[in-house]
Amino acid sequence: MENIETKLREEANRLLLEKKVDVIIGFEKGTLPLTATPCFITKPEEADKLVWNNLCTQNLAKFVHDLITAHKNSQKRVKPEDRKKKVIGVVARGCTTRSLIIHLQERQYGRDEVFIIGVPCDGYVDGKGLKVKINGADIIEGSMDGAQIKMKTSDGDKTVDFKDVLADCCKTCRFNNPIISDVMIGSPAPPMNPDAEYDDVKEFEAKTIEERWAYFAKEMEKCIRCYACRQACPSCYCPTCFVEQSQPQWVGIGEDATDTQVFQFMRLYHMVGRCVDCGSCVSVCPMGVDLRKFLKKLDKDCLEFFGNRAGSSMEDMPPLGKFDEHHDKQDFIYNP
Amino acid sequence: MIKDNEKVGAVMVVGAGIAGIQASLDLANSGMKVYLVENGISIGGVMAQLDKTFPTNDCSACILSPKLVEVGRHPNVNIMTRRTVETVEGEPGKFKVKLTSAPRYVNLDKCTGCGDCANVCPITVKAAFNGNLSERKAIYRHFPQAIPSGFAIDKLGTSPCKANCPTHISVQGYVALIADGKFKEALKLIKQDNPFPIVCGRVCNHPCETACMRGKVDEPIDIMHLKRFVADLDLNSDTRYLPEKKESNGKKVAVVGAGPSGLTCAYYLAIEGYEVVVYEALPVAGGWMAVGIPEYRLPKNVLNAEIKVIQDLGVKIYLNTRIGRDIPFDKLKSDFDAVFIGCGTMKSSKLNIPGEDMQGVIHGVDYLMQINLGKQLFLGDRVAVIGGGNVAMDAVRTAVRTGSKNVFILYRRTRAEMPASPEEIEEAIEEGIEMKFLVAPKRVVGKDGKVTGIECARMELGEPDASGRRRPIEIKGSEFIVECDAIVPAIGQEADLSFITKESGVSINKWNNVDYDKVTFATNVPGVFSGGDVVTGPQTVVKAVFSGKEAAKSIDRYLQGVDMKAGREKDWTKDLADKADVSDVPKVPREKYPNMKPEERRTSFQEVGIGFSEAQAIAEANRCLACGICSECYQCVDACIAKAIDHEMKAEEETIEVGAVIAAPGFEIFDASKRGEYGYGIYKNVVTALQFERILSASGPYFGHVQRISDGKEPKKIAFIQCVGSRDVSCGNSWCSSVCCMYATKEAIIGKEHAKGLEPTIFFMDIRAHGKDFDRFVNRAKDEYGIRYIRSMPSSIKELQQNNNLLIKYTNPDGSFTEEEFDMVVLSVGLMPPKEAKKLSASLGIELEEHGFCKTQLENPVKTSRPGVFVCGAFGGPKDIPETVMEASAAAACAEGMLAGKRGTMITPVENPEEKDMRGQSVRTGVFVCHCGINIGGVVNVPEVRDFAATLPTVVYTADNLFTCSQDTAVKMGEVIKEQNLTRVVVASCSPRTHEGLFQENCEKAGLNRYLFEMANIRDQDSWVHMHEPEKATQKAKDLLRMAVAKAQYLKPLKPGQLSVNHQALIIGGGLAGITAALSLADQGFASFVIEKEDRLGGNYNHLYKTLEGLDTRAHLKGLLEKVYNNPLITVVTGAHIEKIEGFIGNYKTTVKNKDGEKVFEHGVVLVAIGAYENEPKEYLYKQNAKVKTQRELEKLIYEKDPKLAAVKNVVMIQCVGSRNEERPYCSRYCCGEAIKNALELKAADPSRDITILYRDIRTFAFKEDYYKKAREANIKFISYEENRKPEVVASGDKVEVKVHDPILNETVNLSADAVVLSVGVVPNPENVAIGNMLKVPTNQDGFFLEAHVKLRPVDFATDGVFMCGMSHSPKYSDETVTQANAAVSRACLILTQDYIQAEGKTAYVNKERCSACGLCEINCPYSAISVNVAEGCAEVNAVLCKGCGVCTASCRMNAVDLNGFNNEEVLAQIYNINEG
Amino acid sequence: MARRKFATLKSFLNYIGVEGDRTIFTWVSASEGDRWAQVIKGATEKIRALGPANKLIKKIA
Amino acid sequence: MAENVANKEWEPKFVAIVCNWCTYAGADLAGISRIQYPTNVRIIRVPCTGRINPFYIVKALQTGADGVLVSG
Repeated sequence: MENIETKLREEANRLLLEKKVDVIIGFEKGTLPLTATPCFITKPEEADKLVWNNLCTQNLAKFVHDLITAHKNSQKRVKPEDRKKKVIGVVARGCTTRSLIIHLQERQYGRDEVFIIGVPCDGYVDGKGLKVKINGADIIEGSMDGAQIKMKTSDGDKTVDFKDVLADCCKTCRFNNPIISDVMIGSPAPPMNPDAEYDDVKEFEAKTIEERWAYFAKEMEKCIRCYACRQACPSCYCPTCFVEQSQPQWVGIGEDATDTQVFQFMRLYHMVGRCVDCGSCVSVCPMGVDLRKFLKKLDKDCLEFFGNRAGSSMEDMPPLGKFDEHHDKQDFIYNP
Repeated sequence: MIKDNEKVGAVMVVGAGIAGIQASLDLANSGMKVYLVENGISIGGVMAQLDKTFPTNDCSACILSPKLVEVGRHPNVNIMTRRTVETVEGEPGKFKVKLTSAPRYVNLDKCTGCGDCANVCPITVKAAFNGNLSERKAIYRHFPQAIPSGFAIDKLGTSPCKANCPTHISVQGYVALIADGKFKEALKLIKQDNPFPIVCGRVCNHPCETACMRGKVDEPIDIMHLKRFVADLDLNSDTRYLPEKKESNGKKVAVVGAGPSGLTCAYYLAIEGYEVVVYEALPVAGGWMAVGIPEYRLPKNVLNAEIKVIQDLGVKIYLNTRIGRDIPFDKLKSDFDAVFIGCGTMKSSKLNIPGEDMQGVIHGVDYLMQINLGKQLFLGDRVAVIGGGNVAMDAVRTAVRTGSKNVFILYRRTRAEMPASPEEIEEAIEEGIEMKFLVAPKRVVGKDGKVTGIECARMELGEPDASGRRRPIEIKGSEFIVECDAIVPAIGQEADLSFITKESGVSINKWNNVDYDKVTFATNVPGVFSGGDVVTGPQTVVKAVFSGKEAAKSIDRYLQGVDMKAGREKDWTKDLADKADVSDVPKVPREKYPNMKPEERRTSFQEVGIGFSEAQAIAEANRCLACGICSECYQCVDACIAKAIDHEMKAEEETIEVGAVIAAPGFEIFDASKRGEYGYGIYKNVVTALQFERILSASGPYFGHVQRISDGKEPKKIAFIQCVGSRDVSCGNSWCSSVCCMYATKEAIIGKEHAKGLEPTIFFMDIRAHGKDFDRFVNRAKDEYGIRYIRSMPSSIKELQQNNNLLIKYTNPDGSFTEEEFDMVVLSVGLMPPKEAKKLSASLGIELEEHGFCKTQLENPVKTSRPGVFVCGAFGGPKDIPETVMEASAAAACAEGMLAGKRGTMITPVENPEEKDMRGQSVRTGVFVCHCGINIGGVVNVPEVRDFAATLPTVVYTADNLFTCSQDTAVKMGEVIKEQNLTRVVVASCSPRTHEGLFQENCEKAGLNRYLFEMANIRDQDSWVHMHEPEKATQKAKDLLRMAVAKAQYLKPLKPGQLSVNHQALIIGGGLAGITAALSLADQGFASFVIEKEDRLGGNYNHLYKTLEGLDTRAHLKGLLEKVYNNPLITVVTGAHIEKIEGFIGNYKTTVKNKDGEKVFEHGVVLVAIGAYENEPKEYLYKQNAKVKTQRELEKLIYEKDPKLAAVKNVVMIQCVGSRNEERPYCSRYCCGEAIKNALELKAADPSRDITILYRDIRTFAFKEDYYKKAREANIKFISYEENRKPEVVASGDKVEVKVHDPILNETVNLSADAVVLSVGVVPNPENVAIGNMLKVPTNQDGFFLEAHVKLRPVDFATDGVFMCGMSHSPKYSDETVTQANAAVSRACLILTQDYIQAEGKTAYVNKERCSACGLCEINCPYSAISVNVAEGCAEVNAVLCKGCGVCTASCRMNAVDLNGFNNEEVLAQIYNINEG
Repeated sequence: MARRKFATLKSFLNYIGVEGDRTIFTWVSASEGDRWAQVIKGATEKIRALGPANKLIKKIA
Repeated sequence: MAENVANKEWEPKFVAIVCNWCTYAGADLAGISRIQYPTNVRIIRVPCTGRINPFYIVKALQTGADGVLVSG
């Protein structure tokens, strides 16, 4: 890991020096122990701030989109011929590149506007899971030591196996290496356990419909509609989210439980063919809503119905942008 | 020559199938007035009967319906149904067309198409629209979506029974109603014309039966007794039928005589609201019916019951009141407003022989009267009755019943001449009465003043007299005496007119009858009318009834001050429905009418006839042949609340001026019964392909369920037999029908989709899949559907008796026979010239070609032999829908080209008032709820729905209407909109698909934006489908209305965008297609730029010398090029390359580069005519051996008369080189014809040449088949090969050798050849993709351009403003290219003729703030109407291209795109309002 | 495209507990009046069998 | 009114969102042919099934429809 970080810093430094990119989005060490936070580096000398480890949680594609959108908005007042292009470098693991591919498919920016610094990934630490493992103690200091996490906590020294606090999405990750990149740092990471990716979904599908509804209702009851999930999600980039639209108002803004259900349902549904299972929404949810249970179902259906995995190939079209008469499943159509 | 300014800007299109419809739309949409003339009752032609269309299997109705609706609503198209063209006079540019129309009997302006009429119609006939596999009524429309949507009545003329009945009752009508079990209705119908059914059901002389057509088959219908049956039912029912009486009008009429004429007159006058008083001298009412007709024929009680109905209507009858004696005639005249004299002939005529005053002579009239008035009278044992009429019969039979033993008739002629009704005579003979014929009384013999006998003379028959009967002549010296006790002379009656005073002025003629007008029954004195026997001399009851009825009409008119005669004379002998061939009608014996036994009758006055039972009556009524089709029972008139039915409509003639005529009468299908060996019409399970098409159709006779005719079971094995009536000289049809191979394949596929277990087999000679994507379709049929194709023509079919299966015998390739059993056989019947082709060609003044189709010009297949008259569709030769549509557009273009200067001169522009300003207005909704007669109101509680509407938010006005679509309601709606200041209008009625436009126009006319209108469909989707659940239907109507009102709140006034149009065209490609298009555009007055890549124009056409049909193409091309270069409207750029195309419909900018530099052209449309290339073969030693050539190379040698050719003796041609293979799985269409053309030419030059053509299927479609036949006759050999067993070409010395497997010999043959000629086929232009990308138009999987719709929009692209023609579309012959080029011009003119393009109102729009420019809308839009503006970072809608489908809106997660007319707020408002509150 | 949307929507609704038979997708062509009637009969029965809807429904105050 | 409804046996009510050119026309045809079917459906006409936002279906369910039929 150290080796990758060194190479990453060298590469970032070079890219900024050679003005190949205007900014690099990566991770730096967080202010809290055992965290890493996204950072924006515009000067070569800042490259040494960059870290790459199992504490890097967020999907940086979200920031790529934000930066480019902000830039484009700022350029709107400039005459077209005087507009400047901004190239954004991004440190990207597998799921990040999938999100980037989705952005590119959805024409959010050009391929030449983003420079992808690919990095291998063996998963990240589920912060909430770690906290549970140490019985809610506050971490005062901590470090990764091989496959173990060593901590000084309010409850004394603790050691936790990394594999025990691996985020759910990482455990069954199929794409833990970048799908596309302009430069690749380090050698590919060994595979995770993708064969089990839908085990959870299958188990849920096997439940009775009333059990499923009860679970959905219970999970949605937790939601406080803080919209953190939406803010974290790289696929949630609508200029005005439907919940904030009027004429018509799609979802009530009051306390009504069904409004929350409908909000969550539709936000989730917007992820058909667009969720890369990066886990960002899950990791930021303050209430611990089990969003992944539902997102993974959409992913599974999309694969089973249309043979599509979100953002898995640059050649793909958005799955809801086409129709395949010969291969799509038709059995949902009712014949009296 | 007609000068341009004298031309007429209108075109008549004859025939309203898809060809006629397309031509009409193209013409009307580019400013021409169109008269669309159709023989039938609705438009759509054969296409409307089809289930699906190949090769896409699109539903035919779905794609046709929008066209039907468009043409049906087009303000510039006048649809004229049931019309026939009689003559076309004048010159091109100004023709006078004479038309005749057959009446429809339904007023289309009033008919709402509800179908209530058909429900009550008792006449059922085979539905030709369904291939005679189902039934329809005499009032009908072919299919529910028919245009015009109104019904029509089929009449073959007046049925003879009705015509021959003196009262002209709709006899067929009440017979049909009886057959239908509608006895009350039958009685009512009878009573419309005759108030005496009880009488006439017993004692009528029934001339109806004499005329009955059934009499030609076996025996006439027993009409009289059927009448008695319904009359008796009424007689015995608790509530007798009493006609509705009009309100009293205060006028009084006197009737003299209570006989049939007087009472009839009284009856009809009473109904009309008159006060009628009848004076009768006798002590009983009924006149002769009461006192003349004996009890056993007409019992007094039933007669009185019949008369009671008349009294119940308010008619007063004063008995024992003799006018003249008790009341002076002149007093009647002064006391009453009118007088009717119907006193009859109650005096007997005298024999005027000696001894007539002796005792024992009693005249028939007196005799019967006395008996009937109750007197006991015994005449003695021997009674002679003299005469042969009904009175004589009555007298003689009465005498029998009063106890006389020996009673006989003396008649001076024979039985054949007896005027008495045959059954009377028959019954008399049954009762033992002797008839002495050819004897005439000379003298009464008596003793003591008492009769003892009568002296008679014998007679013989001479020449016919005035009555048509042979005159009896006395035989001299033949006198003899007949002994008898009494003599009853019954030879005639006369009137007693002594009461008519001289002063009255009523004229009496020499026969002592009142003088009268034969139509009005008026006498010479105003206000005095007369009828019945008193004016005619003794006649029948029905005749008297007729006169009374007619007199009543006259009296009514007289007293209302209306002309008494107008429109009343009618020649009933004309237009009789008596011409039908009845030879095939199976015999069914007449129901035996039950009588009392003769032995019982002799002693009794009890009624002889017992009357039919109900079952008998129905059975007898069912024998009716319905020879008039419509029975004129008038049930439809009663059922029609809109009052649309008018049985009095008459044939009319009209003359219309037009500038050009387009003939599009279509085709006839071959009558399969002419190929007797296939058993069509005999074997039940043998059907034609068109019948099978209907069987497959969801709206067909079996609702799409594939089933056999014999037992309704689903078939398993089904055989299609191709070429029935095509390629068959034995039935005179040498041509190929072009479409059968494909439709059979389609029907096999669809059949299999409907019935999974189906195993179709197609027996064929060649599979002719020569159209675009056809081979792929056939391959799918074989590979995916497993449809079996057998190259063999069955020689015979036998039906197996036990299961109605069919045994087909066919030959195998090796000559052996196979017999195979099938459950069903479908005959792929060919296309024939239309039945009326000969007459039509004479009317239009055009020539037919040898097969009977329209003769067309080789240079331009839509031109006929007469300038100004064009042809399109199958009339010019059998062809498929896309070719038909192309021809229709091409014909339109040619007609328009002639009349371009008159464009827009005859159309009716629509002018609307200024729209009211809506700013600051609150929403004020008006709701109109429609009853639709009883269609809605009969199920849904309309007033309740209306009151409910008043409770809904924003609703300020509500109303309910009987017919919201009627003209008066439209006016009312307009007034209400203004008065109530409505800002929204909601109509709850029928379907917006049919009526939205109409109501929107109402709004527009009242100054309300048309998009502020909304509909709730409470008929088609409510009252009609929930007829038995009125409460729930009412609830549903409320819900639908609430939803509509909720949506209406959010509607926005829309202003469709307008876009100016550049009137020039860019034509890419200067081949035959391009230059034809340029010239055609120039004819229309439009400039064009022809961009050609090569250095010269002409393209592939440069390489052609002659067509198969013999056109000198070099001369043709030369002529075209001269015209092109001399036309100032055409700019040609050669050696040019298109750099870029910017813009869209109406406004394009194209940059073209050639050696002279770059040029920019501005234009409104683009025609893509970039052609295709000849395939360059890699196989068969081409380019390796000089003996191997292409057809094109051979053609050059032939026509350039190359001397090298002389040595070429043995020629082998190989077809399908590079076509129909894996790489190019399509047919190149023209290679078969080209090969045969060259082969024939070689053979003609040197008959000793040995020519062999190796082929897979010979595809000489339509008339090209004749050349194939000619080639075989010229001994050109044809050997077929399979794709997987291709021939081999090997060099062998100075020759080449071709090895091929001969399937007939079943061995490989070696053909030594001096020349091997390859038919190399066509490859698409490799530039198609690049050009397509510039224009944003797609290519298909083979690389040819993809049209908007393969059937109905063959030259359009889905993107508006871009068109294609020629081989860039698909491989085709040169004449087809010409047609397509003209078609493309016609389509382009729809745009070029407009100053502005009007966009759809209901288009998509983008909320820029919400858009993230993800482009999903752009990918999804089928019309390239929305795209992302990258610089702006959001999507933009091109409102002109947008068709308002809304696909973009639902694909947008951001909800940034929305759709006018169906926006999110509007749809959600509906969703939110499914439930109350 | 529409089909793909509906396929996933139906499946997803069912997954969260809204019975699949409450969302029915089909096609009826312009010439298939009878099929429409059959569809409505079938749909009514399917939905009837599920009983009144009780999930996701917003109670109106 | 409400009482009446409560007394009656429950009847499902569902929304059909249908395409103007195909299903709506087919439904009209059912009417023209007088083919009877249950009254439980309320039709909403849209130009094309492509216009149907999945949100509509969810909103219909939220509004209380017992089911939603989409037909192209």
